[in-house]
Amino acid sequence: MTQTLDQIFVLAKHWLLGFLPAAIQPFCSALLSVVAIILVFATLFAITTWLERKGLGRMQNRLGPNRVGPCGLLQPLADGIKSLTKEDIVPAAADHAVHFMAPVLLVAASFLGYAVLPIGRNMVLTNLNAGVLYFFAVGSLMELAVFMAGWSSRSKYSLLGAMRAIAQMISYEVPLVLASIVVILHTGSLSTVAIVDRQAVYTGIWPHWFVFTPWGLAGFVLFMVAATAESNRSPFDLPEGESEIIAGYYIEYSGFKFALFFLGEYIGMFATSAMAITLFLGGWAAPFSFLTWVPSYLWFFAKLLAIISAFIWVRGTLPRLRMDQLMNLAWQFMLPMTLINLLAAGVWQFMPAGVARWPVCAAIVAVPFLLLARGLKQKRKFQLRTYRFSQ
Amino acid sequence: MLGDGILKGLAETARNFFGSYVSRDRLTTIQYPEQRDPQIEAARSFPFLVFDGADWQQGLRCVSCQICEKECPPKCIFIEKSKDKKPDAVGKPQFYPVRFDIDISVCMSCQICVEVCPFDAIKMDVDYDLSTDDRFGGLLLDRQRLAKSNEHYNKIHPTEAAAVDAALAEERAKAKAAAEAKASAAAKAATEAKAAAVANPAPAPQPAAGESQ
Amino acid sequence: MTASFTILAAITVAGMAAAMGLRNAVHCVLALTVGFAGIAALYLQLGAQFVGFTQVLVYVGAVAILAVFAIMMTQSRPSATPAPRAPLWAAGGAVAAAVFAVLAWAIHSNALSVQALPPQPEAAPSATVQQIGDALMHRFVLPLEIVGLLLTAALIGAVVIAMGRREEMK
Amino acid sequence: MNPLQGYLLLSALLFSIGLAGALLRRNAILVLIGIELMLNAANLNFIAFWRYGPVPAALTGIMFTIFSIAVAAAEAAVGLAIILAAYRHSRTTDLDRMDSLKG
Repeated sequence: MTQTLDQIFVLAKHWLLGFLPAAIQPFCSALLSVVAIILVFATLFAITTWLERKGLGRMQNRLGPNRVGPCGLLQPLADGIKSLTKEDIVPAAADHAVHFMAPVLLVAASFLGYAVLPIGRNMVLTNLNAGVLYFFAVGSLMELAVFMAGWSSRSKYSLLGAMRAIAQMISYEVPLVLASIVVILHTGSLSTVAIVDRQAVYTGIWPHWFVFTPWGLAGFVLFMVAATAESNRSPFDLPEGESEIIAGYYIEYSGFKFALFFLGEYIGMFATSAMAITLFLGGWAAPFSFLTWVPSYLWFFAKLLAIISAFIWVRGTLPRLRMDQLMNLAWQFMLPMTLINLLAAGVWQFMPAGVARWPVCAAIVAVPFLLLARGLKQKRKFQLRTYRFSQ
Repeated sequence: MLGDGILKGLAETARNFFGSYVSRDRLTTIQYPEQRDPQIEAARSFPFLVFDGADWQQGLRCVSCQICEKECPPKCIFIEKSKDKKPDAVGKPQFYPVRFDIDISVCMSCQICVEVCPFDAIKMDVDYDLSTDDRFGGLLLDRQRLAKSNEHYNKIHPTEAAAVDAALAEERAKAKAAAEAKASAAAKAATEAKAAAVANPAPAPQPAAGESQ
Repeated sequence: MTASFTILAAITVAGMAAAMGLRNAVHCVLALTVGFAGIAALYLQLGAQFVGFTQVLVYVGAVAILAVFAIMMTQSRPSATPAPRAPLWAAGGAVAAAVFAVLAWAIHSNALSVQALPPQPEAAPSATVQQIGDALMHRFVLPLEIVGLLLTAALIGAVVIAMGRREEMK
Repeated sequence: MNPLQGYLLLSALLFSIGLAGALLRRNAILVLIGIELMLNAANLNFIAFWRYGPVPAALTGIMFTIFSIAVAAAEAAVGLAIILAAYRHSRTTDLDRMDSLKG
């Protein structure tokens, strides 16, 4: 029974495909999965916008949307109708073709990453041998889309926003990849399915999630910080800093194209969150061995919602960073810490399994962290700022 | 330690998040169209024209002196002076505005028109539900839409209106006294004239416009 | 010569030709990414998954973006780059065409096709990440180290060159 | 024509396009891009030979491509840095106008 419930979508797909001629079955199978993924995550996007507005409102002692539908639940629908019916304005000086392609490419690139994310047991679109690499490769397409949007609008603000966004995404891609490499080092595989399978085993009732190891915990935190920056979320939302460059690279977009940017950004955020789940939080695996009867996809979405809530929580808490702070964090803190974490993972790999490697690896991560934190804090002295380019 | 500030901040927002569900008085939101905050007396939005009495056309205090039109910094007031004259509150014949338009899409609520008006004819309103789907017609207020009674003025700015009314009443009393003195003088002269000539007393001219307050 | 190869080859050539032929430098780079993506797809078709994804990551994600950055920093206004003079066109085009002709002739000539290739392997040979990693760590460990050194040197060198001297900037 | 020849021809075509670009374009950045293109054409050859060659298990073609990509990335970074430095000096990226040796 639990088996059937767990595999219900897989079985349903096979049952549906049984009606089709064998020649087009592989194609239809892929199509069905793609449509399902797009629908599910687009719905999740709608729910998240509502959740975010409600959550941020409560954190600021407001109510949040409460007019459309019960508890404002139909607000995403209203927003969608509004953005669909709005006039689509393209600046006269814009590069029309590129201006049109940018949001399309962004959404396409953000959806591409889902091809390798295991949503449940046996529920992955393709089990690529180089899955994690594929994920980061398509992630880099988003930078291109951002640049296209910023450049083609022919607006100073959008160009500034795009430059900021690209500089930030490139800078944080390095710690993002380096933070995930520890997992690859441990599993010896780039395949997401293999990575989750390694974590879906239990000692007693406790799972073997990588986040429960010293290097895994540090890697998870570093990955999440880099993912926040990568998806341009607060406090790293300089590219769209409303107070100085209004909306950044998509300032010249309106109507449905603007909605597409919004969608692409959220879908990208879900993808990186799902990647964090896959790498560190055991993917679809249940947190305790006695809870394995709950269908695997439910665990995946529960974890995803938890991470999204954490994103919203952080957004409601932290103020936006300054550009130099952002870059300093990336190169002075994130990069050294990920490298040290890599060292810790290597030591873990070569030390004999036992209790001894826990304190050793924890010390390898924690001591440099404390030293680095002290060093960075001491270095911070206030002085007159000098500008290199504006004088 | 690096990051403890972040944790403190997260704790604070979490406290607010859950607190907003527990204690109602944290939430300051007002369900706007249904609920409203009590009006602040000093609030002001856009100018309106005060009229006395019941009939707005009769009672407009404005004499179309056009000072406000000249003083208005964004030039949002348009006044057309009448050709004929009409007696005002104290019975003095005055011009009146045939057209008095304020474009509140241009008006910047500076209140200079109110400051310069010598007749206390233009005052600031508190109405803020002004949104309209007709951008030009709906925001270009004409005489009729601008005219609001003195009672309304008393309601929205009680203290200020009382002072204005007192001043006006004093002025009118003075004017009336002067008029009466003049009338009695005229009557006296008339009686003297009558005594001198035929016996039929002519009534002194009375103010035509209705006096309120 | 399958249909997918023809389509991918057409996309790649079109992208690359546009990258070399368009007036606007930014359009050139955008067309270039199409070409790079096409090459990556060809790698995938050949069964080299790892290389294909690396191609996207490095060329589309880094080199193209870098080129775009360089264009933005060197072009104060988005003007079309001047077209080369006509005689130069002819000469350069002739050289390129001659190179292509020679290469095509070499490929078509008996020298290559007679030397019998092994019977066409139907399925692509496997090149899993595990195998590549093993090869990198055993047979190719020296080149790997050298590339690591080179990348470090390039990183530092690029920063030093692009930064310029501090006094010069002021 | 066997598949290998198709790939070789394609790569020859790409190489020629890159060569034409490197020879004809006057923008230094685009010249650099032309050179990148030629490198890519060569990489395609390596992969094609690995796929259809006699010993695919040796992975030599793949290894060569990986190293080539790494070197090309370094080359692009340094090349663009040099172009930036040259631009700072002569205020142009037009190679025809970058002809003065005087500092």
